[in-house]
Amino acid sequence: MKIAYYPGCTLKTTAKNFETSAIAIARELGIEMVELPRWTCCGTVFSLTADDLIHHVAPIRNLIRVQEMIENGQIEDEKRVLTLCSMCFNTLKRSNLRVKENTEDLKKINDLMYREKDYRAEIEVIQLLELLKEIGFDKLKAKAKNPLKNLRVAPYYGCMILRPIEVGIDDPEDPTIQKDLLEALGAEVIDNPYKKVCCGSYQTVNNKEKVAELAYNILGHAQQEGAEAITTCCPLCAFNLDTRQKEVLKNHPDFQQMPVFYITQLIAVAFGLDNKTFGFNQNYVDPKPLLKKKGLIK
Amino acid sequence: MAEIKLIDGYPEYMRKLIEKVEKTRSSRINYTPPAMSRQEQEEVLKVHPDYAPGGKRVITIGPNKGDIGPNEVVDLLEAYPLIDPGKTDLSKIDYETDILIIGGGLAGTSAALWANNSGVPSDKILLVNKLRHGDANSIMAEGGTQAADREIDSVQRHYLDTIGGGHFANKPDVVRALVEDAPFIIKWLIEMGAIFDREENGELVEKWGGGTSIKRMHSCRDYTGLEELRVIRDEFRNRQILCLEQYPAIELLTDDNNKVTGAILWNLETGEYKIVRAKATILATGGFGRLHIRGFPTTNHYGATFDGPVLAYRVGVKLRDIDTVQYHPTGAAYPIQIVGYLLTEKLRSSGAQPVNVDGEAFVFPLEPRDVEAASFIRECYVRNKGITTPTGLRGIWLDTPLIDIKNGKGYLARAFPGMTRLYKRNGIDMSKDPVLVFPTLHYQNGGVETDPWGRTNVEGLWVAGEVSGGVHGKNRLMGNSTLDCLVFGRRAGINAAEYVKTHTETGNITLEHVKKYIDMLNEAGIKPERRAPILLPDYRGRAALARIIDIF
Amino acid sequence: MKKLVITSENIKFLKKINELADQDITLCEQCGTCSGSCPMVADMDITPSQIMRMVQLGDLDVLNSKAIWVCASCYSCTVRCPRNLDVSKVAEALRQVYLRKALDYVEIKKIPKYELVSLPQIAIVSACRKFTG
Amino acid sequence: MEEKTNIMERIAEANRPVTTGVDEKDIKDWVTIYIMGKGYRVPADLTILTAIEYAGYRLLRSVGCRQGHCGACATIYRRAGEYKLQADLACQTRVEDGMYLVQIPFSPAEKAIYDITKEPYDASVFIKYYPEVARCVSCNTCTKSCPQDLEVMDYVQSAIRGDFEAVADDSFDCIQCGMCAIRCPAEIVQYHVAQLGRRMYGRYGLTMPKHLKKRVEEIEKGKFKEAMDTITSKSREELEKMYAERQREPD
Repeated sequence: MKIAYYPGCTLKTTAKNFETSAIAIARELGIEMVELPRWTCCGTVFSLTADDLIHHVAPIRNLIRVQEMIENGQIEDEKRVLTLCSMCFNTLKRSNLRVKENTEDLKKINDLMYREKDYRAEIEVIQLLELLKEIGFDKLKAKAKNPLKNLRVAPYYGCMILRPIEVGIDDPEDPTIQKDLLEALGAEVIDNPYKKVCCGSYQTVNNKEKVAELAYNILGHAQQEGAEAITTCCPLCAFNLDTRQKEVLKNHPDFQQMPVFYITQLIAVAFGLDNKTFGFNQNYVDPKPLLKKKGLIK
Repeated sequence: MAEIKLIDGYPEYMRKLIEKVEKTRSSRINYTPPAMSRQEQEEVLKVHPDYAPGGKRVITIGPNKGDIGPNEVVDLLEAYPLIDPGKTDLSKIDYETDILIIGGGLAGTSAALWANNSGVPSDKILLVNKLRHGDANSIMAEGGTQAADREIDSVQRHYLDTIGGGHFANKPDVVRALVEDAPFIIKWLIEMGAIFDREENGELVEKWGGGTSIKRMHSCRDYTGLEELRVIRDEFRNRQILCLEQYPAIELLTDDNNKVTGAILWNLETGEYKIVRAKATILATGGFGRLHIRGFPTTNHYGATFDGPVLAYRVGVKLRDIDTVQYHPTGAAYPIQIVGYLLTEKLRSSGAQPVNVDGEAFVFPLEPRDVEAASFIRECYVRNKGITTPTGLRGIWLDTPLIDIKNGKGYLARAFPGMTRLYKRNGIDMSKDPVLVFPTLHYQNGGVETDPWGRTNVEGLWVAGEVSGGVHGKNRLMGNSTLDCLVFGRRAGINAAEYVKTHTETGNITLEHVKKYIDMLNEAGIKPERRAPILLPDYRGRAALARIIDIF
Repeated sequence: MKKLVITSENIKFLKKINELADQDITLCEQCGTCSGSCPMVADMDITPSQIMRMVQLGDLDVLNSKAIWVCASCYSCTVRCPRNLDVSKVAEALRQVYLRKALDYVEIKKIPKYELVSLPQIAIVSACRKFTG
Repeated sequence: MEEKTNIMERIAEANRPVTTGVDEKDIKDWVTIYIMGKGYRVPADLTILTAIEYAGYRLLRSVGCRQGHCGACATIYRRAGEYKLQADLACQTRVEDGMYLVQIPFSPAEKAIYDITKEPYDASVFIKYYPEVARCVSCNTCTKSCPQDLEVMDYVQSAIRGDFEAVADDSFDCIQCGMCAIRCPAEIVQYHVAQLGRRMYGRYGLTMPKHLKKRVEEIEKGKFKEAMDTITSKSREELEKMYAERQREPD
């Protein structure tokens, strides 16, 4: 099945490994992710003020691209667009909801973009985990030639796929979607009380010490519970939890570094896919030693 | 607001004429008229504006006394200065620099970069521009830059093509420098980040140019000069070399030994003059299209007014080959608002054919420019086979739809985005319809005589680019102008840098040469009615001009 | 504690924030759930519930608080407010009041280049959205 | 002889409106335009640039190549009865009746300083030098205001994600007139961003052509020295003969 796919900027650079692994596992599951032509940055954060429409132009413009893909018959899933990045997902979905609920806003945005066809507010924005759940974790289990046996993983959800409630893909207080998925793949899933506590997000730009502290809490608690690795589906969470371990180590010299996976990387490992699809060279903390130790990769 | 009814950009009667072109097109796809023999060329050149009588006269004063030049050029050589040397205060020096470069096109900009590469610090180089940095004919060069870099090509072949195209009047040592440096220049531009057209395999696209015997034209779509200039100007700005804009030079300065020691600049907006003292001065002021020699329209920049040679002549430099003017065969002739616009030779080298009113291909499309231009004039005004526009201009068709037929659909739009855009604005799709062309004043073949390092016969003064003479002889080939600028800009920059290292003393600044020149003008009985340099042409409406009161 | 006299200016300010945030901030009963849920509260000069209180009173001093900039829009407060108020929208409204004066809270041009190249676009774009006017 | 002089006079006469300014008696159709608010009656088939000159202005700025290559004459205008603000080049746009216009003589913008030879070919280079690209809201105002009809917003977006080839390709025809930067609500200087992208792509994204490199080395080693010594010492007659006999490469 062909589905429209919105990558987002970071998936083309520092989180390329997220994209590569996602495309590979999707293909394995019979899904072809067709990238939107001429997509633009979604803005990464949903604009929260009532009168500010200009910042919804970017999300809506991208949804118009999806609409065009459907009209041109480029995709088979005729109502949805797939996202990987949590922030893109949140921003696109919330803007979409806003114009679906408010036709006045939709009209204004359409007017402003007079060179585009009008957006009809018929598209739905989904996140990869939702799609995987829809396919069925049992199907994923069946594909897992290389089950993640003995791997103790703590899923990290962050904020943007859980909150606010109207966009969340799971229970905002006790999400389990990653746990269910990882268990299906044979991993030993560790519950981390910090799984839905913010990583500090964009504060990493102007307040990296604070972000490192938050990362220390999240990672430290996971370790206390016995986790050997973390999973995420947000490139900003990944950056804050993975790359910022450098700063964590500086402030806490006895901190044990731990790998942070995109969930898709671990799925690709479980599926026994080609090494090239993992993209581990882009991970800050090298996950290969752990996976080798567990006999999951050569 | 009555307007003529246009069908896809053309009036009805021209539409009818286009049908004739369409009718013969299929028979012309595989037919090219043969190139002319020497005799045929000489015959047709009689209607070339350079050779048709009445356009030139003898220069009566200065180093080239006795030579002939176009009337418009001689007018400016025999003109009085803008300043009164007796009343100009030279006591306060506004800018003290090692190297002063006048003109910021390809030549001036590359001179600055190479002077800097050669060790002159960026705050000891001053580039001054009449308008903005980059306002130059360079930026308008469409077709390409020649360089003999292909395995089967050679520098001596490039040399022969250039000398032949220049009617064997070229100065051999400078042509040698031109062709020998050419591949290096292309390589340098690529290293600076210029994007030349590439083949699928990454090798350079090499195209035909008129008068060349082999494909050696390197292009950047039809924005070659723009791309080259953008890149080196960006590099110039990264080096933070000093730069003044809207500051034309209105006179050079000399010391007691007639060595050039700087220039007087004029703030185009406030009218205030500034004094620059320099150890070396590089003149890179470009050409003279805006003199509209013989009443021709021009492809040239607004500022192409022959300022450089006017100033240099007063300090005693020798000019050469000033009698010939290059008319580009294919200037736009319709519609009126784009008359004179350059339609690059690359159109013809990509397959577009010149066609007369009967739909006949009447000339080999890639004759040297003067021959090609003369044959268009003959077709329009001797054989009366031109097409007359609603405003009374005559032209011949350039059958551009052939380009897509020969190279594949969409090629024209991709390879010539600038021109496609221009015609589209005027309702014409040049991939479907031919366009009307007529020769347009394009290039100053001659200029200030120089050696291979840009040195003139006056100490302290270098020249580079269109302002110079000798390298192109009596007629420049396509792709040799941007090359000229880059080669001799570089050489002048390097040489001037070497000079200032050994000549550390700064000379005094005087206007003695101007005083002497005024005396010469007086002696020759020339009345003080003309003043030069003119700096800019004047296109103000006559109705408005007639009622102007000059108060401020 | 300073004495506050409610003026028309204070009322205007409350009204403005109510409009920008699309909330009726007067509904806040100061239960403190938001402050308890906030992962950034330790770094704030005033707590989220204090922000709400100040806005209720139309106290313009809230604009000078560090707290509104420390908020990372994680929506922890949003999902827990018993009054269904969205404190993250209030914080954004306050930030916008500042940024719309063409002021920047973070000057991105002053971030060292080695920092800029180390950050993912997602961080820079969101910081631009949240911190530049 | 006389006939040939005559031809030149006929050509000069036919070109007079474009070489020495328009004369009223040449004009049939007129329109009224408003230059900075002042109304002028001008010939209908002039460009904005020539119409401004016709009206009596001697241009010292906002004029350059006059043929759409240099970007000096950026002009903004509104047509009668329209609310949309248009941006175009004065030299490339015909006047229309009721047009309100002003030229933009200069675009204030800071260009980043970098050394292209030392810059790693990394996607982050755009954010390194022009972090404000991250402020793009995809409003498309830049694209709408581009007189070259470039997809400006697309290349800014490509810059955010570090796609050098797309930046270079989409921005290639940029004449740096500055209209995008003047109108951008995110205050990005698009044309400088594009220049950085093109130079990076030209230097690192494309390969150095092998034959070019080889030829430069050959010249440096003096491979052509002898041939050049010979040909430069030839007499005019010899050269003429060689020229007449030279082989043209087959098409």
